Formats: sequence, structure tokens, C-alpha cells
Amino acid sequence: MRFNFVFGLFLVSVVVLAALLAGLLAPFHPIMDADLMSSELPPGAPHWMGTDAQGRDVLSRILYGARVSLMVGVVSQIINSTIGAALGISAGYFGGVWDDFVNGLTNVMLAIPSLVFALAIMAVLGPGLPSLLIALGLTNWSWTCRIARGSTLSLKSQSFVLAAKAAGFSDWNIMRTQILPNIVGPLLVIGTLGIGSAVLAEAALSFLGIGIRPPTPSWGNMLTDARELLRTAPWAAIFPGLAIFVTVLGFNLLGDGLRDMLDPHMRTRRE
Amino acid sequence: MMGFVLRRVLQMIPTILAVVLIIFFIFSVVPGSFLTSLMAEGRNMTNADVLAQMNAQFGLDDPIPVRLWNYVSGLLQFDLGISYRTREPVTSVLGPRLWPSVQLAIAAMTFAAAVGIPLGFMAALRPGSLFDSLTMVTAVSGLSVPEFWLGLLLMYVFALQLGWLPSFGYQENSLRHLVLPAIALGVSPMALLARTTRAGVLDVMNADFVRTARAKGVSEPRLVRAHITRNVLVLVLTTMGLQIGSLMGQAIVIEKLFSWPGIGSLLVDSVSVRDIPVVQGAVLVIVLWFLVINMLVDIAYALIDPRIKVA
Amino acid sequence: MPNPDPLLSVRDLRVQVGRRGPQILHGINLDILPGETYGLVGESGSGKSVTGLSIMGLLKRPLNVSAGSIHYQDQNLLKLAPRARRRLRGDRIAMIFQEPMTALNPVASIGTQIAEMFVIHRGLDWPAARRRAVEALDSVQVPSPEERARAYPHQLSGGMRQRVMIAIALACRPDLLIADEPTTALDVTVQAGVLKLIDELCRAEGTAVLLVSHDLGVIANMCQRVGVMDRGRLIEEQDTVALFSNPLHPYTRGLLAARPRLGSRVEGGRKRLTELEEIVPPNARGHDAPTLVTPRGVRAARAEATA
Amino acid sequence: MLNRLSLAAALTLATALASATSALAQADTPQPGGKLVFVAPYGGSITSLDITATPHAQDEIVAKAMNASLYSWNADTNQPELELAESVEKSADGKTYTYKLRDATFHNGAKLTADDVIYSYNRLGDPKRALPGAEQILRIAGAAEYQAGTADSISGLKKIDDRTVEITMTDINDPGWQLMSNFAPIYSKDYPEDQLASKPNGLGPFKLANYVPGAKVELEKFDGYYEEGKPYLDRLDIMLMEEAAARDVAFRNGEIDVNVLGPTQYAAYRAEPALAENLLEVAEVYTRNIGFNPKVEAFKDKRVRQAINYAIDKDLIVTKLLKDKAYPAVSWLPVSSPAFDKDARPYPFDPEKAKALLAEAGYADNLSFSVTAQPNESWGIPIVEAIIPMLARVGVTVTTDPVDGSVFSDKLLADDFQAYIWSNSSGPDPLHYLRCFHSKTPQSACNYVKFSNPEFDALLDQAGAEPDHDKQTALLKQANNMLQDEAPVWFFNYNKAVMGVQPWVHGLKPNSVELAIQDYQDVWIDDTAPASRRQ
Repeated sequence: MRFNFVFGLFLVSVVVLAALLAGLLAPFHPIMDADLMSSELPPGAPHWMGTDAQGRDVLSRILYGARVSLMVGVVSQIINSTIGAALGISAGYFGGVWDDFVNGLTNVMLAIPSLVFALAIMAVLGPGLPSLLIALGLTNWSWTCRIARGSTLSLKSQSFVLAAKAAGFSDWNIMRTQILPNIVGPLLVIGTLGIGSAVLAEAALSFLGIGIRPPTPSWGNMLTDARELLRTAPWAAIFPGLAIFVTVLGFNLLGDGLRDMLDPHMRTRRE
Repeated sequence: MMGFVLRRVLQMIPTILAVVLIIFFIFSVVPGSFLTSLMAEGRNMTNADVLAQMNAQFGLDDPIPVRLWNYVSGLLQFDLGISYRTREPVTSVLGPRLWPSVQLAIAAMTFAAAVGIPLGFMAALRPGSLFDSLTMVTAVSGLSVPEFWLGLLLMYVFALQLGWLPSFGYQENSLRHLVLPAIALGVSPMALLARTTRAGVLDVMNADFVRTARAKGVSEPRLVRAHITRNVLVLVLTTMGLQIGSLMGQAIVIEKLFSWPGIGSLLVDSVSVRDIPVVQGAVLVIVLWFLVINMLVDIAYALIDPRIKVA
Repeated sequence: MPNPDPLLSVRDLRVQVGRRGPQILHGINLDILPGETYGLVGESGSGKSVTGLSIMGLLKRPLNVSAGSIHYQDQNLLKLAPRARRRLRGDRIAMIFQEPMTALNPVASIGTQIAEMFVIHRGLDWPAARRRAVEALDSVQVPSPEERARAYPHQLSGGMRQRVMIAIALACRPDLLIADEPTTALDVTVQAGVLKLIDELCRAEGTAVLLVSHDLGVIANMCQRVGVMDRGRLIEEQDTVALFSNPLHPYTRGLLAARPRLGSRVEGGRKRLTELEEIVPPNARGHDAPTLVTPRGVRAARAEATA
Repeated sequence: MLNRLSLAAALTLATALASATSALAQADTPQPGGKLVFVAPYGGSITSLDITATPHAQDEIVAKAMNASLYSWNADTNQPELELAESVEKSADGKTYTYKLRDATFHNGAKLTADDVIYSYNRLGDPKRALPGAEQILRIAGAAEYQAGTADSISGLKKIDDRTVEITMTDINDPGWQLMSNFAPIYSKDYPEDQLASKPNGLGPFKLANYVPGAKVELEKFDGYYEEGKPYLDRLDIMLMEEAAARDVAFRNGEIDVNVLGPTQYAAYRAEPALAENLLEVAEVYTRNIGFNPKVEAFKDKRVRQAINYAIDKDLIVTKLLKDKAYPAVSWLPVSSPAFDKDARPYPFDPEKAKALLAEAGYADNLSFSVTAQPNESWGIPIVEAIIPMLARVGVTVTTDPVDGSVFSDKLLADDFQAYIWSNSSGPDPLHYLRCFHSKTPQSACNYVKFSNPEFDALLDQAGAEPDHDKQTALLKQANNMLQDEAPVWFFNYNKAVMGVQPWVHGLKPNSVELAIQDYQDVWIDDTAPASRRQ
């Protein structure tokens, strides 16, 4: 199953390259090159993926949209992982009341579906990239937290941690240098898979009308705007849909592959 | 068993209270209000006096602590308040939405389990085969599609092109209307279940007791049926429980798309008109559903796995 | 070959990883006579367990038999249809494993797991099979068998579970029992009892035993004949007494020499003989005194080995 | 020139279509029986079955089937007409009206009396109930006092006898404009108020059979309806469907009988002959516009506001983005308004002139503002997206401020915006809707751009006091043209509402107030309807 990792990495690299090189690759400006006279043109030169209802080049918008989607996915996942790891490690390490509190909080977060939570936060903050990052970054850390906590609990009593403690390392140092490096693997796996879900969440929130602030191109907005064009100008809806699919698929495969590589148990299981 | 249930119910209370507080505070700082939502259509010019009267009637001009106190003390008497929008008790607004939501969640889960578990099983029985690879690629793909996109495609294909199923709506006592939304909603849990089942079966197949069973001369069908299934079920049950528990909240997009009268679409509508009591109530229902389902899953565990006791 | 009429005869058995991978067994030849107890000894990785699993037909992919034959009575097991081979399994040739903690299905009751044998091999209905299961439990000296039949594996101790395994294996009075390290995972205090039970029951029924073990003491106590395996080859085969008194192969000599003794440091071949940490009493043999090992001695030896 | 042509063409088309449809409706004699599956497209749910508790068009679509008001809107003559009264007499001062009520029955069997009228209007105006419909009766004499709490009831309502009621207004304008509102229906005074939301009891042609909140309202024919032989239909189902793509599938699939179309579907339906034949179109009385907040210094300058009107090619947006599902706007009042000046010409697309005006005003390339907008496809974010590059070409930077409905109004009421794009009612009553630009109208009511021009105020005051209809119209026309020159907003378009109708449905009317609100009692289906509609 190394295939997962390689193919996932390939897809993700393509998307990352698209995002980085959008400025070079995109034949048109994603916002200003809007000519209503050439709206809803089918794919063909010079619009290789056609144009949308506003007459904007779909390809260019997808390329620039990759920036937004990656930004949403990666940044929100970094926030999630940071919160989850910080809470999980500290809860597992210190135990006691703090552990109870973190546990309770995690249960609450698990009980409110993240889309509902994100919806509420977006209602407060209003549409836009920063709000989206916060909404998706604050609502999806419960699994990270659980796993970090569980791993910390089992690491806590191991000899190297005890030795570090005996050697007089501070708690902060032990958590940072002894525990964190040992749980980075699983966190990386959850994080990678989480990037995929965040990209999907962006699409879902756009559908509900609370995503990225137009006219900034985002795949969720493109898909949402074009959903009625499915019959008359399918390209405007199909290409952003494919972009989302490929990206999420890439991160999911990458996450699976990472897990297989990091968890030898899983690997033998898939012999 | 009763003791277990009682204990679990008591444990839910702090969670529920926390949810109430979180949602309350989020919506106490939310911009816009029910009153301003009334004029969003631009159709009616709103009279300032009428607005002021409505404000007073709903207690919207009370300070936040007073509103919180009123809400929580009402909640303790199972009073969820009055909907700003319909002016009915929140319970009677939520009531009719509950069954469609539950129906959709159960139908989606049934689809997910009926397809995902056998797929996962079959894939695991031939690990590395073409079927296995195809199934798993399909599963990962199922997890990678925006669901409204999928719903829309299903609508076009099965309702419009083939004319097999109605494209939208809710009909009492009609399963036909349930099919498309249930599939659209069920695809992602289906994919998850297929993966979990496959991993679980592979795990169990490697277990020593399976070798024992083979050494006993148990036939393959019986091996799968009597020895593997139940052990896998224990693993799969967790995934199923978490999925069905969160389906009610995840259904928002699908409910909107298919005009399904569930809690999710009620929640979105209520958020957009700032009908806060209903938003609170809907979130509460979604959370309760999650907690109760998880309790039921734990009970089911105990029934399936003798190692776990709930008493 | 000492006996013209073996119960099981293995010829040139070769096992390979996949189609092109390395060979695990390099042509094993082996005969087991009716009613005898044959010991297979060697370090871990020498192929003794693989030999046992090959006979049962329980090799796990990618391991597979690439050549050779295994004759049970008149039939070549390797040429048998899967269905026919399955019928033999458990019924005529049974096996017990090293790990009693995990070898039983955790979600089925003990009684059911034993009764299953009667259902699949004797065609009994479940109630009758369950009654027979209680009897079987009784015969492996499990106290209050009716109660235990309703219990689940996790409620039993390791020794009890291994007794349950024996009850399952011997339920259909097989001709051959393959016991793969049956006591290795057990507490030393119960090892003796379990070995004694296997020995008694098999002798009573005339069941032949292929005892796979790395424990020379166990082999010495239980077996009439011993085969020594090293890196996938059967390198020596002798009567137990002869082997211990006059090992022919240098490897066997090394093996015997590496036996840890009380009070002495383990020397020579330690690196490869990691499993050997128990004591074979000099000239120990016969069935009435299964072992002379004392818990204290083993603990001491263990402490030494890990030091 | 182009603008003028397209406007003229649009007008002709609208008239032609309107007459074509009514001709179609009369082509056959109505057949009784069957079921119509209607659609309420403005939300996934309705607020309440009690229309007085809500201000939404979505609820009106349902309420229209169950209730009746004193007046109703005649979609053919574009005038309010008497509904629950057989006749009316106007007093000499033009303020007091005496109505002779018709013989009508409520769904619960009670008879309509003068007391019901007085009860209904008092209930609407009751400050303790705080009903949004209160706005409709504020022109009745004494309503303001009742609202303010200085009177126990509305003094302008008087019972003469059981079937006769007298209503006194505060001014001389036709009370029909407000009292025809579906938000001011007549309820039975004896009916328990707490049942209005669950078991509504109205005078309308259909009564409630089954309500599935968030999904649909099923209605059945009310046998005691006051119009002889009506309604034709036995059953009426109203589906609550917000998602346009889903409605499209359902309509094409024959699951619903009508579909209110957005621009995309409009273009698609027009391109398919089978669907194009059965489109019902009307110029609705909504004006889409971008309002400029004078809080932004530049917007205080008339030249800047005019420049924006010149800089945007609205014809192009209307054709390409709205697929001609709109009429480019000239000024505030829509084409169907009696005070619409047919000789007035919209701002032409002239970026050079725009640049010149901006330069003159000192904003050659340093004007930037954000437009607060809802997601709506015809008057929301997509329109702002389209004007961004157009205004960039004259040196104006535009950004979007996307919000949902409640935040939108919140920002407007709080004066927390630089510009907004919206769709506002601009009819049918021209005086009422031009008043939004009267300096005395507060920002919170509807003068969102805080427009203040003494000349304009004077014109409106004069028109309000003018008893002669034609003279009043002339004054309003003048005011409307003045508004165009002042350009307090960017005049974008007047909505063209379009409804796709299944071929078996007859009797729907091009209602310019709101196309989705139909006189259900006049609707019937013919033999070609599928079996599911005819059982």
C-alpha cells in the first residue's frame, strides 16, 4: 500500500505547485479579467476550462483557488493540531483536575458536530478567510487531543521520561523534548486527513452562503455559484468540483500512506 | 443496567450545560438580530415603533446575564422558550422536525452499513486483490466528494435522467423520498465503515483465535459468520455509533439541498433569522442525539462483547 | 526408519515465502508413529512451528508449501481437496498453540467453543454438543465444568484456558495432536500440570503427539523420539535417551551445552539461543515425573539471562 | 439608444406575454377538480400559518390560499379592488369609507361581520402583540395613538351594523393600497388566538389539511368559499423549496407544477421550446439598486453618484448575468408604476463621462468603497463581483462585504455601511414608495441613504395633498425624474419575475406585486395533467 503515499503525495504536490505558481500559470487575472461578453464560454483556447457566469477564466480561478483551499486546510489544521496537542499532552501529563476539564471539553466538542459549530462561529464573525480559518481551526481538535492525551499517558511512565524527570528537567521541557517528538507521527496523520475535511468544510459552508468573501476565488464558492449551471455550463461546476475531489483525495491518500508507514502494525496487516 | 443508564444520563448533564453556555455566548455576540432579519427582503418598510414593541416582547433588550438566567432556569423545567419567529414554544417547533431527522439519520446509516460493511468484509477476505483495491479507492473517493455536489448529481441521474425516484421532499410513510438524501448523506459514513470493517476484519483474521478455529476444522463461511463477524462488529460499532451520532448535525447541507424538513435545515434557517431560542433548541437536540446514541452504543457493546460490563 | 507403518509421514517438505522468496523449510523428512510422542526442538526461527502449521495446512500467506508430501494414513494431505482436508483438521489431526490468552474467541463462551467441535465433526445438535462440551471440560480436569462452560475466556486463567484448548483439541479423539509450545506462555507453576494432562490423555486414547518446543527439559520428559531443527533443516533425529547422552550433530551438542545450569553463567551460542533459559535435569526422562524444575531455579536463571 | 430600445422591447414583451397568458387562461372553460402542486421558493420553511406574525413573502404564498383581506390586488388592472366588501362609499373629505361587507364564511362556519374587521385591525395594531403587520393599518385614524398606548383601540374603526363598517383614514389616499395586504387579513373575532398558528381559520378558498413544517403545506378546497363555483381545485399542495437547482430537477421531473425561476434557469428554459412556451413573466415592482451612504465623503457629491451610474454597463449585466430576467432601471419607480415616465432615459454606459465627473469631483483614482451585500444572485454578491472590474476601469476600487440578511439590515439600521446593494419594493403605490426619499423618513424606515432634498420633499408633500389622481401622478413623475438626476443610488434594474408553468395548469396571473402570490381560486388544471394530479 505504499501506492497510497506516493499517489497522495503526487496529487498534493500538484495542488501545492498550482497554488505556488498560480501567478505564473494562470493565463488570466482571477478577478479583474471578467468580461461579461465572454461569459459561460465552453472550454477551448484561450479558456482551457471555459469561463464562468461572470466571464472569468475558470482555470485561472481554480489555480488561484488552490491558494485559498490550501490555506484554509493547512492553517486551520495547524490551529487544530496545536490546540489538540497542547491540551492533550498537558492533560495526559498533569492529570488531575486539568485532565478532567480537558476531557469534559473534548466531550463537548465531540458532541457538537463541527459543521454546526463552524456555522455558529461564522455567523458571529461573518464570511471571509480569517473567520473561516478560526471557525475550522477551533472546531476540529477533539480527536487530536484524545490521541495526544492517550499517547502521553502511556509515555509518561516510560523510563526515558522518568529519567528526564529524575534529571531535573522542567515539565515544559519534558513535554516538549520527550513526549511531543514521540507523538508527532499520529498527529501528522490526523492533521493530513484533517486538511482534506477542512477543504470539504469550506465547500459546505460556501453552499450555506458563509464561506470566503467573493470575488476572491475559492473552490467552494465556484462550485456553489455554478451549481445551477450544471445543465447549461457544466464546466463551470465540474472543474472546481474535480479540484476539490482531487485535493481531498490526495490528502486522504497521503494520510493513509503516512499511517501505514508510521504504524508497523497496520502495515503488516495490509501485507 | 438501569444503574449504568442513570449514571450515564447524569454524566450528560455537565456536557449539555456546557453546550448551552457555549451556544448562548456565541449567539449573544452574533451580529444582526431577529428583528433586523424581518426586513432583509427589502419588501416591507419597518416601522420603528413596531420594532421597539417586538424587542420588548421577546425580552431582547434585557441584559445578557438576565437572558441567560431566564433561559437556564427555563431549561431546568424543560422549557426551551418561545420561538421569536413563529411565536410558538420551541418544543413544538422542534417536534415535527425530529422524526424526519431521525429517519434520515437511520436511513443513511442503514445504507452505509448495508453497503460499507459487506464491502469492507469482502475486500478484507481478498486483501491485495483488484476488488480490494477498487473498494478502497472507492471508499477514499467517497470521503473526498463535497456532499451537496454528490446530492445534486444523484438528483440529476436518478430523478431526472432515469426517473426512478423523486428528487426532493419529505412524505410521511414514503421510503421513496428517503432514498436519494439518505444515499447522499450516507456515502461518507459508508466509506468510513468500509475502511474500518476492512481493517477490523484483517485485524481479526490475524488473531490467534481464528487460527484456532481453522485448526478446529471450521469451514470458511462459518468462520466468517460465527467467529469473525462478532469480533469485527465490536470494532465497527464504535465507528457506527460516532457516525450515526453526528449524522444529525452533518445532515444540514443535504437537508437544505433536498428540502428535507429536519433539525439541520431548521438550524440553518433559525441561525439566518437569529431565532436564538430555536437555534439553542436545535443544537441541544443534535447534541442529545449524539449523547444518547453513544450511550446506546455502549450498551450494545456490553451485549456483544462479554469482556465489557455496564452494570 | 524404525517403523514401517507411520501415522504421518512427511517427505521433502519445502516451504517458501511467496513464489520467489527465501525458503523456510529445506526438505523435511519426518515420520510419526501411532501413539508415540515425537519432540521437535530447535531455536526460534528454526522452522519447527512452520512444520507443525504445514501439517495442519494453516500456513499463512505469503508462506506456502512449494514441494514435498505429507501422508496421513494413505492420503497425501497436500493433494487433498480443501474441504476434505478441513474435515480431517480438528477431527483426526488437532493442534494446540502457544498463546492460550489469545487462542480462544473472546466473544464466545467456553462451552460453545468446545461444542462447536461436536457440531462440525460429529453432526450433533447444539444442546447435545454443549452437554458433551461439559464432559470434555471435566475430562481436562477443569473444576465445576458446567459453570465454566458458560464463562468467557477472559474470565479464566492462562492454565485453565490451555486446558480448554486441550479439551477442544482432543474433543474428537484425534490420531495426532500437534502441540506447539503448549506451556511456554504459562506460569511455571502450571506448566507441569498441563504437560501431564496432555500426556495422560493422549496415552489413554493412543493419540500420537508432535510436541514442538524449544525447551529441552519438556522434550526430555515427554518424548520418545526427538528431532532437532536448525535453520529449516531437520539435522538430527534420535531416541530421546540417545540424543541426550550422545548427540551426533555438532549443533545439537552446542544446543545441549548451552543449557543454562544453576549457578553457572550461560556461555557459548548465547546470542542465538536466547530462548534457552530453563534447565534440563541430567538424564531426566520418563513420564511419571514431568519436570523437576523449581520456580526459584527458573527465576534465578532468568535473572542471569537478562543480566 | 440601445438602452431605450431594449427597454421598449422589454415593455412590449411584458405586455404581450401578459395578454397572451390571460388569453390562454380564457381559451378553455375552467374544469373543476384535481390537485395543484405549487411551490414557495423563498425559504426552506414558512414562519407561521398565522400571517400576521410574519413579514415574509414566503408565508404570504401560503396565507393567500387561506385568508382574504378587505381589498385585493387585481393583477390585470394593476389596481387594488374590493374583496370582502360589496360596495364602498367615500365621504366628501375623502377620508372616511363605509363598506358593505359581503356574505362570507370562515372555515369554521362563522359568518363575516363588521366586528371581525374591527377586531382584526385592532389586533394588528395592538402594541402588546407587536405584530409586524401593524404597519399596514397605521394610516387608519387613531392607529398611531393606539400604538403609542394613548388609546384603548383604533378610533377610526366603527361598526354601523353587522354587515357595515366605517373606516376613517388619516389622509386622502386610497386605503386599498394597504388594506389589500395579505399581512392584514380578516380573522374571526371569536376564534381562539392560540390556534391561529396550528389550525388557521380564514375566509380564503382553501383550508388547511396537513402541514409538515419545513416541507410542505397541504390544503383542500373550502366548500363554503364566497365566490360561487370556486375554487376549481380540490387540493393545493405548496412545497417549501429553497434550492433552485433542486426545484429545477423537480419541475422537469413533473413533481411540481410551477417553478419560480432565477436568471440561470430562465435562460435554460427559454432555450428549450417545450419549456419556453409555458413561461409566465411579469415586470415586478422591485427596484434593485446600490445605495450610497453620504457618510462616505465622496458620496455627498452628486457628480460621484452620477459617475458610478455612468461607469457601470448595466445593460450588459442584465443581459449576460441576469439573462434578461430584469429591466434596466431608469429611476426609482418601476415600469409598471403609473408614475413611471415612459420618456425618461436611463443613464447611458459612458465610462469617459464617468471619469470626467470623478476627476471634476476630485476622485480621479482615489475612491474606494465596500458594498454590503447578501448572497442573492440577482441583487447580491454576484452583481458586486461584476461591477468590480467595471468600476476599476474608471479608477474606483470596490470590495465586497458579504453578510446574511439579518446582519445586512442590522448594518443598515446602524448606519454601519458605505454602500449596499438591495432589492426594494417600489410599488405598486408610487407615493408610498417615493416617500422613502423624503427627508422626514428616518433611515431606519426606508430612507437608507439619508436622502434629503427640500425640492423633492416639497413635490412629494404636494402630491400627497393632491386629490386629483392625474395631477398627483404628474407630480410623482416629476419627483421620480428628479430622483434620477440626483442619483442617491445606482439604479440597476426592475425585476422581471418568471414562473415556469406545467402545460396543464391554467389561470395563473402575472401579478406584478409578487408573481409567486396567486389567486388560487382562479387556477385550474386540464385533462392533460398526470394522474397524480387528477385522483
